[in-house]
Amino acid sequence: MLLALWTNVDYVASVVLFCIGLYCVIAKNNLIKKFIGLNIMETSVFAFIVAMGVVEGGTHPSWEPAPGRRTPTPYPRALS
Amino acid sequence: MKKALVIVLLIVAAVPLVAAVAGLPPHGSPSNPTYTHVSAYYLEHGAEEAGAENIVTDMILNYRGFDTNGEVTVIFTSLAAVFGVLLLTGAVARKPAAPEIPVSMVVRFIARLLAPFIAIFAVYVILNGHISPGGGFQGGTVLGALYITVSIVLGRDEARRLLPRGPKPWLQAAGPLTFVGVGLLGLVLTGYYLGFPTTPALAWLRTAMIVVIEIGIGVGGAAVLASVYETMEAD
Amino acid sequence: MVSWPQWLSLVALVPLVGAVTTPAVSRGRSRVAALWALGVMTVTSFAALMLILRVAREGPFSYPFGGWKSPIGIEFRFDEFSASIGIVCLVGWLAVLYSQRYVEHALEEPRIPYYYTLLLLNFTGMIGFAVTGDLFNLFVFMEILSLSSYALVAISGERTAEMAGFKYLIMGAISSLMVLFSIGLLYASTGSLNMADISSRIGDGAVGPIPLAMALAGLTVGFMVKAALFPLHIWLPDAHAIAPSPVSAILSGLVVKTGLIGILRVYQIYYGAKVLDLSSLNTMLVWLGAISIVMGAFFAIFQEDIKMMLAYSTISNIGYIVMGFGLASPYSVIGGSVHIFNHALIKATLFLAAGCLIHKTGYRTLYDLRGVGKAMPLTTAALSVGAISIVGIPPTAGFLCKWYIALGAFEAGQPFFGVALIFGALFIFVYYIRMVNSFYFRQPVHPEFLEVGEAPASMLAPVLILASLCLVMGILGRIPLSFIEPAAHRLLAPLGG
Amino acid sequence: MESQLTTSLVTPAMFLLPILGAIAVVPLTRTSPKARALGLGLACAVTAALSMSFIPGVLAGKIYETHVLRLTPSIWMFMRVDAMGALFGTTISVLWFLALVYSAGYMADEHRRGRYYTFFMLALGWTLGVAYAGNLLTFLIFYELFSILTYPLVVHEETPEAMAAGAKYVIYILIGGSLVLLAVVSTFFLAGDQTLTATGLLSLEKGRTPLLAVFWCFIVGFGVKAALFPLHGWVPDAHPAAPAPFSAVLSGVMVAAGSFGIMRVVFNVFGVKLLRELGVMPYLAGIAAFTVVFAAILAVRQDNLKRRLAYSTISQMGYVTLGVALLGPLATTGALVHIANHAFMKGTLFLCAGLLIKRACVTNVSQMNGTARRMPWTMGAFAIAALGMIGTPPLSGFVSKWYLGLGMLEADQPLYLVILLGGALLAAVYLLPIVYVAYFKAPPATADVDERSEQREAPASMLVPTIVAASLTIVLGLAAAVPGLPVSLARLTATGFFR
Repeated sequence: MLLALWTNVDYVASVVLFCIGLYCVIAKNNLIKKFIGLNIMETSVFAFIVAMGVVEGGTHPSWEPAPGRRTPTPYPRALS
Repeated sequence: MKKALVIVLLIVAAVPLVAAVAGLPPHGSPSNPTYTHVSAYYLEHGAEEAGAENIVTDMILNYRGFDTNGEVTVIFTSLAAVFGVLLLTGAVARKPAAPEIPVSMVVRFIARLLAPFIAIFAVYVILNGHISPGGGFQGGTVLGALYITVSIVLGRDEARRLLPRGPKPWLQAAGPLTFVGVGLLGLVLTGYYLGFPTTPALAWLRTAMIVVIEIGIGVGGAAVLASVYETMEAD
Repeated sequence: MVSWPQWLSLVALVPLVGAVTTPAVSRGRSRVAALWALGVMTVTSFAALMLILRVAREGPFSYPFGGWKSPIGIEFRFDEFSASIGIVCLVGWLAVLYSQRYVEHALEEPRIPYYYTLLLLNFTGMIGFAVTGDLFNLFVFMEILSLSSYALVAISGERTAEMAGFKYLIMGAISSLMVLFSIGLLYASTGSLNMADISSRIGDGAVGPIPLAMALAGLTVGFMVKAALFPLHIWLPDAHAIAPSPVSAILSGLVVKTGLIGILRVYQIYYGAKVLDLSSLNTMLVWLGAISIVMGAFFAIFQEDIKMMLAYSTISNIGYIVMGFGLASPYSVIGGSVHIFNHALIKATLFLAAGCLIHKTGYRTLYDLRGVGKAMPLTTAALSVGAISIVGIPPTAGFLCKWYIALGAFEAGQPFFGVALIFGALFIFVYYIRMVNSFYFRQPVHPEFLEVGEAPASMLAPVLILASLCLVMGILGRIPLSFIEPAAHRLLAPLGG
Repeated sequence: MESQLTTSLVTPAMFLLPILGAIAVVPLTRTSPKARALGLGLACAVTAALSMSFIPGVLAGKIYETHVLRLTPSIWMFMRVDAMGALFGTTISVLWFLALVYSAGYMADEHRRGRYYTFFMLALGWTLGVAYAGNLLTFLIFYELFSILTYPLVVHEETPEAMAAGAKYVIYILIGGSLVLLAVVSTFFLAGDQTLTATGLLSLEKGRTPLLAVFWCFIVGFGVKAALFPLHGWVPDAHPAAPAPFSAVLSGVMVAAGSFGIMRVVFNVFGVKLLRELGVMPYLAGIAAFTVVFAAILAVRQDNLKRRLAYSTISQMGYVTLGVALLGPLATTGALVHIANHAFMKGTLFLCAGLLIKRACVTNVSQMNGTARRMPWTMGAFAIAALGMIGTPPLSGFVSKWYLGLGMLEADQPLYLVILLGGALLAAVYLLPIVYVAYFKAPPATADVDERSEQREAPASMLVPTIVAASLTIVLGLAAAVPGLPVSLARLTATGFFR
């Protein structure tokens, strides 16, 4: 189990980020902080998907397109 | 009390997630299904059948082009959302603008000096997307940033001239529209929406279609970014 | 004509193109935007009709984008559950027609073209979500749908609307990310994004069960938020009550159903794969469904605001459907699937009719609306038909779901849930009888609106069409039922049912 | 006698006609009340004539059936006219016709007449649907429809009391309706079919427990409508609140629809044989017997006339259920006949009560002193119906009680005979004093009564239906043996069930 965790430490990092983001969204009352939390969560998921693309010894980028190419524009509405 | 509950909730969420990622195939191993199944096909055939030398671009615009078509629409949706919710009402629009903070001469000069170079770089990024990292999204962001810079440094009216009112709504929709246009061209040529001709004789057309999409995404992205900035600045 | 393959791509593309061009075409003229949107919806409805005719004739079929075969590229797959786009088009068309007069009153002029843009994007999202066969594509359409829904809730620009939209946004964004994370888990485990392909690949047994179970949990919870199942329903009442009425009709009638279609898709992946025993998930869904029925109905009783009441009743009805899915017997799945369709009709009737009342009188609480039955007899009659139908008085549309899901509960050997379902409906009736009482049998508190008269024809016609469909679909219920039946049996076939 | 099946297209017409009539006259409401009254009366009369037209065929052993509509593969609507249905349906349509004619006078100065007439006719359509339903689902559909869509009639007065009564009515009826739905679903699940047959649908294969559960669901569900103790709570409130002609049909046939439902369940769903094996009927009989006595005792204490009559209805419907529960041919005959006879007797009483309210402003028994002097015809009709209710020979009430009594002896349950007689005695206690004070007490000589004492008998439009209903009480008693009248149909039914 621990060994598996260590091999997949990149994924684990994204899970940790995901939880930090979730904490911000749930626990903070400030709307801006909530948004930052959402962004952290979003980034963590992108990191997770990008991490899947890493291959040892690989040179050329060949991963799935992460939706990270979206501009962060979905969410500026409520920032105002 | 609330904090304790939240922490319990987080632990409840985190433990199975960690267990799940630990159970995934090992990170970075070349025998992962992520490489052996579909990606292998892309890597093998991408360069010759898809029309762009950069396989990422192949994937985004050709193999899974419809996803990108959707993503572009998501961007447009966010624009429409901003406009729909924040759009100036008559009363607010007539409100006198806040006094402008004077910008120093040096900054103005440098902004004017750099603007054409930024624009050229943006065009380069957009057009080069099919052979090297880059493409419409990135180039469009650079263009949008240029607009924001101009708007901040040289004033709103100066910036408005870059994005004239007439074609503005068409430019904002440029991403989805060029996508659909190229997709329909593909439909005519190959019988499938977003189909790219596969014969070697038509390879130039394939590349041209990809470049057109990149330009559309770039222009559309820039216009969206600029308009959103404009609206939010006014709010 | 019917089997022309391009209908399947066009059905999502037409509203998409229509949406992005609406601001450019209308140039701020709201009348033009309305007509444009109506035209777009007409074309889309025609495409949807062709697809439904084809699936009825030939069974499921798919469309590969760019000509790439299924795991390589993206495919649209149209099965019987996808036929829910028919109701999206129907209710959507009527809501657009209805909007024309409603929004000119309720929204400021410059917003109106963007209102139609968002509406069409919303339909694009729902249609794409229902027809896609690719998991990531599903997510993309879900994003289009969610973003436009948040914006439509907040579109009036008022403070309360923005807060409701914000709450919706937070919940929706978390759920979207959960879904995306789960899609990532599935992709990491199988290397594929095509649903059918994932299903067959996880069936091979090469993947450990924990990531699969986690992906299942993430997808289910994510879609449960979208579907507003208890206890994840907290965003719904505000959002649905505060949005403009045609938007409420769409959100309540259609958008929440997207979450349910999502749950069906999850079932299609996992039932087919037979890697996990889903009975504990099903038990949970059945219980949550039962609690939703009771909670939704219970809270609805105490609402004074008519739209708030309708919003809570949506939660109850989602409970029915989820319970139907969770019972996992042929009858109950058929009943649940058909109620997706029927509830959309009924709830759209109710919200649009309530919108007429609000539009004409300016009041929205039951107290203020007392005696309105005399002033607007057709609208209130439509509301009453909707109420009778949603309570499930035979032979209206709402009855079929009660009958089939209760029968399914017996079939699944859990008669208790059949009892809960039937008695949950009683609660629902309590608040509809309050509504009917205040419309017809109480003295008006605002006598001045007795002269207001009916809403304009373009608003009244959709309400009446939908109300008569509530009655007709009860009598013609066999059409959607026999249509859904093969799909339900195919879904449950791996269970050995 | 072998029953033969005949397809008939007239069957759906019988329930469609009033419904279409009700819808068609809606536009006439504002323009021409006369045309409306005429149209509705015609629709109702034709319906009654159609109902009667089935009786000769039914007596000859025919069963008319029509497949109306297949809603879904497992839900279909199916109409069927057998002797039991024909008996109930004819009773309904005749009483409704009388009440409709009466309404023309009674409702003349009331508000929202359009709504009243529309729902009144709709209710006729639904109730006939119940009588002629050929399967459980059709039965359920019409049962729920007439339960819900009579709500506007119950609360017609829109007074706070009417609203409260309406709320009570709806809650009771809906809980009952839900139980019936549950039971119908379970029956369909257990039997795989839902057509009502002479021998019953269910069998013991599925085990006792589910059958018992289904049975009690049905009984409780229909018992609410049939006002079985302790489910009778809505009856005493709903009747005084409703307009008198509607009270008459509510008490006369709509409460009886619950008893009719119980009969359908007992004979057509479970079947006599199965119920004997299950051994539940003695419990039902006990409840029914208790209802008879209990409601009659309560009736004695009521001062409000319509409320007293409502309690009387509860008590009389107890007889019907008791007759069914004894599971014997004679008792069943008695129960069926009593449904028809009670309808006309109770109809007469409520119509009279309405006349008293309209013409003499009398709502309570204590105000009735000397009313017979001002309204001799009304009180005459009242007296006849009251005597019938008590079971005085040769009035119709006697016939049904005679059969019930014979049935009790046949079932070897003399204890119930005591209850039967006790109920009749109590009926005398709560009805005869009214007749007595009306005839033999002097009218109060207070000032405010004087101006109204000018008002004598009601106009003919109200008086004639009342008198016709009262004379039917006599006819059904004197001519009980004539074929085509309730007794013949009921005997035919009973022999069918107890072959």
